[in-house]
Amino acid sequence: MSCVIGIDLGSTTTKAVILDEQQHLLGRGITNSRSNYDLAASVARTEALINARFALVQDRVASSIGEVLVTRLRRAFLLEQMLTQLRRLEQLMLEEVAHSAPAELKASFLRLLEEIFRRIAAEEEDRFRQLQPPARSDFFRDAAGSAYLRIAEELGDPAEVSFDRLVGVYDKCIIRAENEPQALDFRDHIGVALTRMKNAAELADGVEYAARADLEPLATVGTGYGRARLPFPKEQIRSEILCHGLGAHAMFPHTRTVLDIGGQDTKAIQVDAEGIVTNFQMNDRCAAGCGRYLGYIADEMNLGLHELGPLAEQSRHCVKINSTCTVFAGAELRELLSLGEKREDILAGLHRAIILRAMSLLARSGGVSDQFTFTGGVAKNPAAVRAVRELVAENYGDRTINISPDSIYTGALGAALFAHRMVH
Amino acid sequence: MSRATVVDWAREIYEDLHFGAARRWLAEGPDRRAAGYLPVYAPREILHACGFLPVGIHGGGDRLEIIRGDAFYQSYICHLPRSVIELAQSGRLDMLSAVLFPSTCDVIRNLSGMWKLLYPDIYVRYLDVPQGADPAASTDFWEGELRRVMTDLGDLAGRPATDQDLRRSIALYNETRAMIRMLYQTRQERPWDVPSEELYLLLRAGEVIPAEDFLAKAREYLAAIAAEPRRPRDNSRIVVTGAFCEQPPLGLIKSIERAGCYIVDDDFLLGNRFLQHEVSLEGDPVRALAESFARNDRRTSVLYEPDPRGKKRVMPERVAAARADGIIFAAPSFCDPALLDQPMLRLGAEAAGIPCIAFKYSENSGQFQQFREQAGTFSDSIKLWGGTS
Amino acid sequence: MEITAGLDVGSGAVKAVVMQTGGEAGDRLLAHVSSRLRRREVAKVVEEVFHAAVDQSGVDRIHYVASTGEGEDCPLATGHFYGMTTHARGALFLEPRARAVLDVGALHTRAVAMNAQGRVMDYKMTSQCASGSGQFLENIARYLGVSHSEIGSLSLSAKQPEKVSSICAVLAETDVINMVSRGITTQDILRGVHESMADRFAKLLRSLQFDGAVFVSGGLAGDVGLLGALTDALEKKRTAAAPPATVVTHELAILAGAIGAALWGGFRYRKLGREDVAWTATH
Amino acid sequence: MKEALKDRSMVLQKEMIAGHFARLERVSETREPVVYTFVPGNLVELIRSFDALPVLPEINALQSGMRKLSADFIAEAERAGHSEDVCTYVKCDLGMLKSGNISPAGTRLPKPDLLLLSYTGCYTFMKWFELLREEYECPVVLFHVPYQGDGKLEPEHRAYMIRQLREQVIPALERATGRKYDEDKLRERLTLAAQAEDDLVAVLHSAKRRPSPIDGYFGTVYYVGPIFSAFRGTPEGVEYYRALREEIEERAAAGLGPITPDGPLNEQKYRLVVEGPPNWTHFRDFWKMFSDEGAVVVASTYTKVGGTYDFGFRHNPADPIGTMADYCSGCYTNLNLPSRIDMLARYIQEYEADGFLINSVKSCNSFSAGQLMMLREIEKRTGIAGAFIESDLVDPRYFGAANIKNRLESYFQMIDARRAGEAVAV
Repeated sequence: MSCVIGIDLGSTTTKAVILDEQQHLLGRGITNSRSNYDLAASVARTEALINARFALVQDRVASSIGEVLVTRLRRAFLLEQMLTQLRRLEQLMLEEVAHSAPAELKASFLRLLEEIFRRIAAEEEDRFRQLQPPARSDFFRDAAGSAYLRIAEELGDPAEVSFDRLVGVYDKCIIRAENEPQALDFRDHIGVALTRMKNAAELADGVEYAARADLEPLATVGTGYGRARLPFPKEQIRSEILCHGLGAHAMFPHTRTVLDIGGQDTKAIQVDAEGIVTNFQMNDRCAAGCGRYLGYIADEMNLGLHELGPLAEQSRHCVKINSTCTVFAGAELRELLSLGEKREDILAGLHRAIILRAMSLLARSGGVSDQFTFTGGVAKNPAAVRAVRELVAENYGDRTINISPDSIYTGALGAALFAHRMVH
Repeated sequence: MSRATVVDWAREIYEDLHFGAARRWLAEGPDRRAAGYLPVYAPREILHACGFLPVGIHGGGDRLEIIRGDAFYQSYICHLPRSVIELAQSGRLDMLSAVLFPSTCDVIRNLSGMWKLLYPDIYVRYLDVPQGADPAASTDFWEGELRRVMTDLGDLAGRPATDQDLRRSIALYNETRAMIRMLYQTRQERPWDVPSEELYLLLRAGEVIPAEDFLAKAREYLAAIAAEPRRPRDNSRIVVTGAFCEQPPLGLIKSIERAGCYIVDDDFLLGNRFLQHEVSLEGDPVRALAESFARNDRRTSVLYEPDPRGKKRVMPERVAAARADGIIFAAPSFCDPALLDQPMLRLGAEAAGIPCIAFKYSENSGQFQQFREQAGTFSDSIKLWGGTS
Repeated sequence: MEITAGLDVGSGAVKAVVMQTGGEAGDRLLAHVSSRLRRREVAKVVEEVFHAAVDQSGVDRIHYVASTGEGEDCPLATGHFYGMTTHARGALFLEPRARAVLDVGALHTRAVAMNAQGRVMDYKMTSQCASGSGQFLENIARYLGVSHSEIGSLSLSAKQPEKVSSICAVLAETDVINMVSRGITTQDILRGVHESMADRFAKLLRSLQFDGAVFVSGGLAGDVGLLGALTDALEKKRTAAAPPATVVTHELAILAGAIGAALWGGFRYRKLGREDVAWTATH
Repeated sequence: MKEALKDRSMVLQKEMIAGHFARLERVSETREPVVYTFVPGNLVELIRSFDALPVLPEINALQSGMRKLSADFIAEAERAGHSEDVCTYVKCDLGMLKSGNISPAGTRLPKPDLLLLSYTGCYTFMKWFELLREEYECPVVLFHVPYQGDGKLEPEHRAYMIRQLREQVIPALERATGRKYDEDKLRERLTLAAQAEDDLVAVLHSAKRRPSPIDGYFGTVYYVGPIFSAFRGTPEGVEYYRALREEIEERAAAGLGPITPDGPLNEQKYRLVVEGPPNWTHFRDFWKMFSDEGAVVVASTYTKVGGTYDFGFRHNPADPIGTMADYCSGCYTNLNLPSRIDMLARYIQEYEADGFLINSVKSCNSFSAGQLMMLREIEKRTGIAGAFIESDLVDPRYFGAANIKNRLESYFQMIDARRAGEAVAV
């Protein structure tokens, strides 16, 4: 079947969305952005296609044998992908050590690396055996990295092959590994994945069907921060403003105002009934009030990013924060802590401060009309969402506020819709 | 009444971003009206004579949350107008039936146009104060402007102000100015008895309440400090200049004195002592008010300096008059009048061997560590060697 | 000859010194103790560090206890001097050739010019943005997974440094993230960060009039990479007339503030000519 | 630019400017008096009637910007204690002065015999000449032009200006030049001015055609050069504008667009109105961002800072002093916000623009304070969404090419998308 693809090349992640002729979602893929933008885009595309094919498997066999098995197959596939990448990374690191490590260390260094990778692979097999494995990042860089660092810390020996050496060689090689194309597609691993399944037979038909289905991209449109570096002709590039507008419109057809708070820029967009942008404002001169602001605060408080919102939620009275500069907010935070303010109250203030900046962008772009859609990484944060609700209510009265868990794909979705318009 | 009670009273008015005091005054009579004015100089006598309560609009300080204000201004424009817009857009200034915008700078000038668009039902007047070197021409021009405002407000009030009304108002504000001069004089002589934080709060309160009430409280304050003298500290004496429009956060004023610098002269709320001499009660009062402005010898960054030597002289003169050890140039970020003047003023001061430091603030500066540190280093150097230069 | 103490209360650590000053013997450092705050109550740490220093020095009477840094309200102190005043004097004690001090704090960086007596002649401070601050470098190092102590040596071994373009500390951090993903080595990135910091510092220093060495005090004094970058940057900014720049530091540079406070304490004590300000063990 | 720009008018302008700077360099021999003054509300006819030569500091500053000299000049001024927050024209000018006062043309600039401070619509002018006075220790005469706070020239204000001109400005010029005021000479100058003004207006109005034969912003800043600076009320000025008008009318007749950095722009996809001064340090790159996308500017407010002739004002020799007062009061920077909004809305309608852009410059509060509100008001009035970008006059540090390009691209794509949408709707 023919399809269209939208790719959103962001500063930290690259997203791809695939739609069919009826503009139905076929699949979505995401990966971390990297120096080789072309590759980042194609990895995201591959992921989206894999995702699409699993959807096909689902359609085909779920009714007969239930979703659980398909999900399991999916995890088997992910395991195979993971192991392939681990093997490649290990190989690169062994080569690196063989030619750059000091002679006296080489032997033990190589032994150590093999041991570490043996353990990581074992952990992955365990993970597969568990029914509800703990959630973790979808990106190889993060998953492999955290395991490697953990084990390296345990096995590293300051007197001999130190932790720092182990980290050094990892840093070098993970980048190489990430920037070379690897065979990670559906067809490459589904076979082996299938052999890991007990009831392979029932699944085989669905897999067969999905693998045969040829998903022919008729058009691809790129957008996002890095769009200028995508290897696409000009007419296949759209501004992220337009794509966000259209994407939000597709998710929530009654959207008139969109707020997107990303890692380092904030966009306020007004769209008409067709999802066409009629006005927009963005702040991109400094990172004040963007997603990274929360990242800093989390570091400052030794908390995980995801812990901030819930903690702020417990606040009784919200402290007023003056600093708009992300880094100085950290200082103000310390000052306030030393003045005995409660962490949750300060956090509530910080969340409010971010949203306040967003509010003024919104006002510049023409206010908040009904319905209002809030997208971007920060939309995952409950305290930020609450602040948005409060401030919108205070300043614009009653508004329907849409927040989507998939909002990270908004730009890519918009791009896909533009691609669809090119062919239909 | 104790010093603390007066100061707390003033602080409450200062911190009340809804202008409760003015609202209460308005509530006392059906035909009462209030007129706002922005920094620096506005002829409060005219407003008062027309039956309006003059209300100084000096921004929202560091306590006002800016939501709408930032939507009106780019990052490189000073903070004052955004907090003023915030106050207005949040209904906090809805008790004003007129607002005057003196020609302090282009930002306040343009704000007058924004006001016309935002609040078509309110009387808005941009007051282009005379800048010419010729007092005769300036007086005539300013007299015309004042008459215009007086007529317009008279119409608004449905009762034109008479010369007698205006003379009464002039007398009242002569008294107010005398009182403020007295307070400044006292602080200059005994800065430990008149902390600048307290003086500032008192004057800020005076900007939004009837002059009569201010005079009463000021007298109480003077009595109180005489009754509760304080111990002098080993501090240096400083002139703070550049803060005539966007007001420094109270924390900044405190930080400077806490860091060992007694402020013995400043240009906070400069408008309330812009006219340095009594306005004559003889002859045509409008003419008299215009005269006193045109022939006034106050040197400030918001007026053209006709004397070629003037910019170099003004700081040494102020330092000498206040028997100060040094100067802190404290200007609001992006304040054209203050920042463009500073190099000329500083040159004059340093040529006269006066130690100087300079920093920028904004009305909502949240952290004072670096101000304290700079002011502290300054007073250290004055204490240890009587000045950095 | 007086015995004085200096207490430097910083945002990260407290340092105390006991000194002998004003005698024929010249100024001597008798004892020094410092301790990181690590989220402990500041007042307690100050007490503890001060008494440790006094015990170490073995004196029982101190003519003048001078606080500096955040110690304005320290009850132990006879008087307080501010950071730039004390760093200038302390630097001079540790390095007589010094005529300027660069104190890189967590958020603000101070450049101070002084004369041969340690008197502050002029200074400049960063304030607008945190990109010139220690905090910035710390964040980058944390992201690169490099420990504080290795930053310097790594930076020195850089081959093609990559300058950080952004003015904003956060966007600069993004630059760095992009560099990592572009495969730039940790060494080259660190050197790049050092260079862009050094450029800012050089700008500060060059805006001051001074004739002599630049003494780097405070937490980053130990960072040889930064010192190297700073020397180069000063050379670049140097006008033909100006003498070549020398950047120096000292293993006790971290104590510069406390030492300066102690020395000014003695100076002030003599100026005051009063005994009743002294601290005695019986207190 | 391409050969087409070897137009006669171009050649003339180059000669005029070169000639003027050369003449300024020789004043030590020729003893010609020199008067510095500013573009808005410049009284160049009056100055010329005293046979004095005008120098316009903003023009020097903007040309320093175009010639990439401004960064060093600004740094020089900031080293001398000037804040990074203030107008970069001022800092560029002071920096140039401190670096030997060599004009952008490479010639040495003479000291002024008089600073004629006609402070029209810009507070900073007052400080600027206070600062220059410190450097030159020469006389200053202040001419206070009251701002049109209520959107019109009030009779008392006109009288006040006339009085200042008679009692202050003219005597000051007499003292500085040692020559008597000659009203007939002034009349002649004003007559010449009015002729040039007619031709300029014809050129400006030509942008109402499709395709527009001129760019009403990037191209027109060149066209207004002579009339905003030294050449209003001079025979050279008259000749230049006659030549320019002929060229533009030829181009219009031939259905040609303006010459841009990428050659002729005959295919015009977007017609824009622009508010605010351009950025001078990246003038070409900035222009290219428009011409690349096929965007032509049909009208702009910046090209009216030296006079709003297209709304009918002409210098009137019959009332020499009064007409100068009228001229000053009507300069764009002296108009209040509502009037500026009216003017832009009117341009958008009369020139049938597809969109409008505000280039908000950090330096200039007179322009910038309130532009965000202008943006929304104009959108309300015209139903057309505007674009808002930030840059600066002559400080290259404040021209973020990537951001500006991104915003412009998005803006043009937005216009496309809306057109497509409308097409569907129809």
